[in-house]
Amino acid sequence: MAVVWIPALMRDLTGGQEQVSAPGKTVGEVIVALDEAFPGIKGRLCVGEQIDPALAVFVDGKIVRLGLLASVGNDSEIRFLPAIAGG
Amino acid sequence: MTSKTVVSATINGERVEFLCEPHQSLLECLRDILGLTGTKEGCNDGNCGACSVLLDGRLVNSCLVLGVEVEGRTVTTVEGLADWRGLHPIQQAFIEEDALQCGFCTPGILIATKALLDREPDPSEERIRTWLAGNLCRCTGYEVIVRAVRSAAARLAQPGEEVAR
Amino acid sequence: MSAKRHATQPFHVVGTRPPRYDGADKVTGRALYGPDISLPGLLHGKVLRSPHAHARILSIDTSRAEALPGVYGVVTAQDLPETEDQTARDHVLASDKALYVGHSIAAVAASTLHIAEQAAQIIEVEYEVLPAVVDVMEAIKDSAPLLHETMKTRSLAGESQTPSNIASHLQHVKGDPAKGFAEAADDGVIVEREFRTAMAHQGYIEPHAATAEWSTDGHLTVYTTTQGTFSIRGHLAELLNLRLSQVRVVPTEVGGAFGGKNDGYIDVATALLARKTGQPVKIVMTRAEVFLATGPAPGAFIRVKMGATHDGRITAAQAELYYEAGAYPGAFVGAAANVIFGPYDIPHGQIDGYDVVVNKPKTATYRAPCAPPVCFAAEQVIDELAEKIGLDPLEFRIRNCAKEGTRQVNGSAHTDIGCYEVLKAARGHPHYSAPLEGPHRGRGVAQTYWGNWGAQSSCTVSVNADGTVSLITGSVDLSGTRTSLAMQAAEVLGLTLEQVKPSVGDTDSVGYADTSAGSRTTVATGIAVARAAQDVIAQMSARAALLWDVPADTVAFHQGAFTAGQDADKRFSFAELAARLSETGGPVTGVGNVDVREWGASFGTHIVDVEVDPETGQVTILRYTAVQDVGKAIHPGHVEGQMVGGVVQGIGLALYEGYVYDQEGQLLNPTLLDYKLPTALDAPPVETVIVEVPYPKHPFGARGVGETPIVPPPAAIANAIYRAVGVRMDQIPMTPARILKKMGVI
Amino acid sequence: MKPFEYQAPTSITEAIALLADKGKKARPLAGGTDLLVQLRHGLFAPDLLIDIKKISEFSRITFDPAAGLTVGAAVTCAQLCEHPDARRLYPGLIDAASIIGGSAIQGRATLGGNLCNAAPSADSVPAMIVLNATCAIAGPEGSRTVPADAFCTAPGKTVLGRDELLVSIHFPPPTPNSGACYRRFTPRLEMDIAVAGAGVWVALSDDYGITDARIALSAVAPTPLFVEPAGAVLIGQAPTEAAFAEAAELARQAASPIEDVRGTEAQRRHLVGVLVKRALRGAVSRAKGGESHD
Repeated sequence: MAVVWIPALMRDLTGGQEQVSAPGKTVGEVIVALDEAFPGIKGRLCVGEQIDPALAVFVDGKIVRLGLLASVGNDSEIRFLPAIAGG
Repeated sequence: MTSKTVVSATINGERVEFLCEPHQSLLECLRDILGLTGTKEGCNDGNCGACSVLLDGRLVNSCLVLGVEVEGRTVTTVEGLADWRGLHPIQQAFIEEDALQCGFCTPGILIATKALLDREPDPSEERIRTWLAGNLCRCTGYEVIVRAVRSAAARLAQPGEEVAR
Repeated sequence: MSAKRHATQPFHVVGTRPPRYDGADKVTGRALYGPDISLPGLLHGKVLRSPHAHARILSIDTSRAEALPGVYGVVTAQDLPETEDQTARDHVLASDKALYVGHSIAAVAASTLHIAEQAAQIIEVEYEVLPAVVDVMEAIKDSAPLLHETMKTRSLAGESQTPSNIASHLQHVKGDPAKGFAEAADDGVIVEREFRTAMAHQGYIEPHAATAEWSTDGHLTVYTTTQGTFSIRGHLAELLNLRLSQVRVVPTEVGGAFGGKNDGYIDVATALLARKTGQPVKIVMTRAEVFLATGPAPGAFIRVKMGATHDGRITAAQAELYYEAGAYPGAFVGAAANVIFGPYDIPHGQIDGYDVVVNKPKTATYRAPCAPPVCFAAEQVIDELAEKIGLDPLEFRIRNCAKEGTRQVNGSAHTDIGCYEVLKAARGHPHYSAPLEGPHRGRGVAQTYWGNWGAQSSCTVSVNADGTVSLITGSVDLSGTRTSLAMQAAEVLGLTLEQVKPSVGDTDSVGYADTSAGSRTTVATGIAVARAAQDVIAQMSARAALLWDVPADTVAFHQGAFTAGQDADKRFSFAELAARLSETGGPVTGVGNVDVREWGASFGTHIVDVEVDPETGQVTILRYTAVQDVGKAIHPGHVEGQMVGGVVQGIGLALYEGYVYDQEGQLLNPTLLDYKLPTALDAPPVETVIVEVPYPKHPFGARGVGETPIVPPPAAIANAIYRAVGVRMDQIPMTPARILKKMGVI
Repeated sequence: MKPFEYQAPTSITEAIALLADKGKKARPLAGGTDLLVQLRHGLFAPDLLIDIKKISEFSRITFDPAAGLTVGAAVTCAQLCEHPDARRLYPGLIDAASIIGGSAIQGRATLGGNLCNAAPSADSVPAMIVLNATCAIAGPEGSRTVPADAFCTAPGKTVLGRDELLVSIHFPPPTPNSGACYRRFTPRLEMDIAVAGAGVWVALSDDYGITDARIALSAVAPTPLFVEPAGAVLIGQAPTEAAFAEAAELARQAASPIEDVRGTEAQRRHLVGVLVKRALRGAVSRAKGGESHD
């Protein structure tokens, strides 16, 4: 199962847990699985059926562009960080 | 609108006549009327030096000179530095020392450097930095520019080079 | 290709210092910048800007301006189609409210600039002036006037109930900060301080300039000085409701950008005027407009609290970051949060960041966006911890520095970094051990890093019959990347640099490239260049195979020559094979398309000696040394140029530069006289030390270098001032008046 | 900027006639380094600019050991700073003239313009005041002279009538054992505008007692400020730090600085004390035959 780092402001939904595991072959499936375990998570991370454009999704340290469709490995690590470019 | 005036001057060695309105700066006349866009506008109030030109051999900000004021006078811009011998030693030095990045301040700095070296063939680093204080460069941090000015001074000291350069 | 292998093996072009391609045109005045563009029948545009920091626009009457002889057309927000992104639309031409002094209200095109200026002055705008808020800490109060009446605070905790000037709140928490501080409380020290930094401008000498022209069949061409032609194309297409293919953006030479030329400010108004008048139109900003109405770097209020044990271990770190986004949301608070404790191994940490709108221009990126303020804050607190614990400031940083796998407060892990290496190089540098005698003198250090942006680039390499190649990308060249990219192509192809001709294409002629920003071009576009060059080698190997009648996979390419096995007569130099292309299937064009999603990081350590005049508060920099991990320096001369240039900009932030607003939101220093860029006399010589810890994800191990060097100077100088005269500066710029005040002299 | 006409007369009478033409708002143009910027900002909207640089009286420097130094109102700072007699005998004036703008501004900016622009921060005016300079003015009713310390009346205002012109500035010959010095403070080392400035002139007896002294300030009052008592208190004293501090204190008290983007009130008042002392040290060392222009 993928390990998901829960952003600090969402840990109210995970009872303070910083990392949780969830099944899924894509970021979308993982989020749906999380949302079942911890209702409300999807609403915070997504705008409609898209990842919030203000967020960058990292799978194993790499930014994914496919958003919810991005594939996730068996023991992948998923993180959600503010999207940033550069000067 | 005021009537236009004919101004005749020597610009980069050529006698030219142009028509301008009294309120147009020399900078506007060079860029917009004569098409000499090598001279740049960075502030239009004398604080950046990008518009530096030589007026009768004297360094001035062309944004603070009226076009009509150059009647009968000689103006040198960056376009006038290179000649049939190729790049001016100051230009060569700036390329060799990589004394530029974006290059927007470069024409003004080359002209200011010529004005300095024409009067003082071997200026100290302090003198170079003081002289160039009116020419802002945002990219390089100036160090390579100072190096290039010193290298240009050395090139100009070579026999033959100082002639008409 | 493993960078480690490459970094040790000899390169024939990478690592050398050839002259820049753009040098000759730039020293002769031939290089064409934004304001130099001219077209037949060109009209000159002028923008009318709001004199108020916050006002409702009740009416705009353009009739008098339109009637002025020589005026060809006037546009306002009315001329813009409705778009999804109302913010972008209002930013280029205000519709209902002006949100800062300088906000675009209307634009005029006339036969001369002087007429356009007069016309703009007689456009009649009726305003209802509203109370303005210019200070970030005032703006977050419930009582503050709201810039956007319906805007609520967004965060991962959900949206706020009530409207606010706080556009968003981000939070990172690692471990248990309370526990970490408790540890420091019983066996160590805790330091908590507050800092303020001013809005600052990139200070490029070339003002923004755009020239627009429409074809009769509705295609738009815009010549503009920008870091990103494709982003400007998208901006124009969205706001003018055009297909991307209807817009062609042609990059000019760029006279300095530093993050300030990613966004479009006058491009849309220029295009509107050109469409309305049916003639090409050029708008060039004045210097005052550049200060008032482009995208400076945000100022900030920062609170930092850190704890460490007596044996010199940082146990906890906490920060609150309030950044002034300007009129619309979008300060890079996330970047500030990444950088503030990034160089350290922080067991327990919390960072809260707030993006706050105020009645000032919408801020934009400036070289390592939002990083100098947090470095100024955190590196002083770290310096104070080291002092209280009694440790050498570099030793303290080394003990706590981030290493391979160190997890940052934001949860991400550092990989392939040279943090320890630069600290070690700084500690071993003669400058750090050199005696510093004399009164009112002090030495300071600071550490930081910046993550390189990756993103999308493309490159095409075409082989010419004489064995030279043409390299074309859409990555705008800001400071020499044509040269550094050509060097990488020459390295892969075994050619001399003279055999590679690089150029930057317009949006119709090249593949997509993200904007030249975030220290990405030499690295990310460099990867695209290497791929395109490899593609050329693969295609040419096939041609060689054809000519030799051998299987393609038996053809090898080494040191500029194609060979097949040991057979001595099966050998083509690159040029020999290039001459045979027409008879073996025609042109060879190599393509490289990349989307780089892993970001390298470049760490830097700076050392500075200062002397403070105790009577005037003037700071003199006696010596400056910048150490940086650049991975592999493709062109060491250009790398040093980026380092020295960045340091001097950082010195500007530290000592001279900052927007000064009054309570009504009027900018008091919109000139290069009162907004003080360092001159040749103020800038010290800067010694650069290049450390090369190869970045494995780049073919030659390169890291982006442009941004890191601007970050440490304010912090390093503040730490040096403390050691010189015993006062801790909590504001930048650290002006003579502020220093005298801290010293109790005034 | 409102369009205007341009004339370049070659005689004073011609220039005065143009200036006196009631039909037109006219302004004289010397170096233009202040004027052209002010026109672009719309501070003035003249119908006519009168370029005075072609009039010989305005454009020459003359020195005579008996008569002193006369600097035409249109003489550029660069010309003045290159003048050997001026450099040798009036280093206090060169201190000021050499820091008005950078090298390109120096090539255009004039002493006369610095005076007529009447900015409180004008660097050269305190130097003129302490050197007892007099200003030669021409008008329709002939010419008159005004002492430099009486020339500026308010920010941007002078004693000149609308049809009068400043022709030249005259400096008496330097007396033995005397020296002058100007010091200012700016955040940047060059290309900057004085937060505060102090000009000082001292005369010493053979045994180095102060026999006469004049002190004037810039950027700390509505006009460049002559502080007569600050100089007077030094007379009869030895040039000691204690004496300098006394003068500096009187100068601080005389200052009435404003607070603006360039400096705070407290900073300016404090700097007056610092700069008067520094200028005194410089002037005394010159009076003792120390270096001419540094």
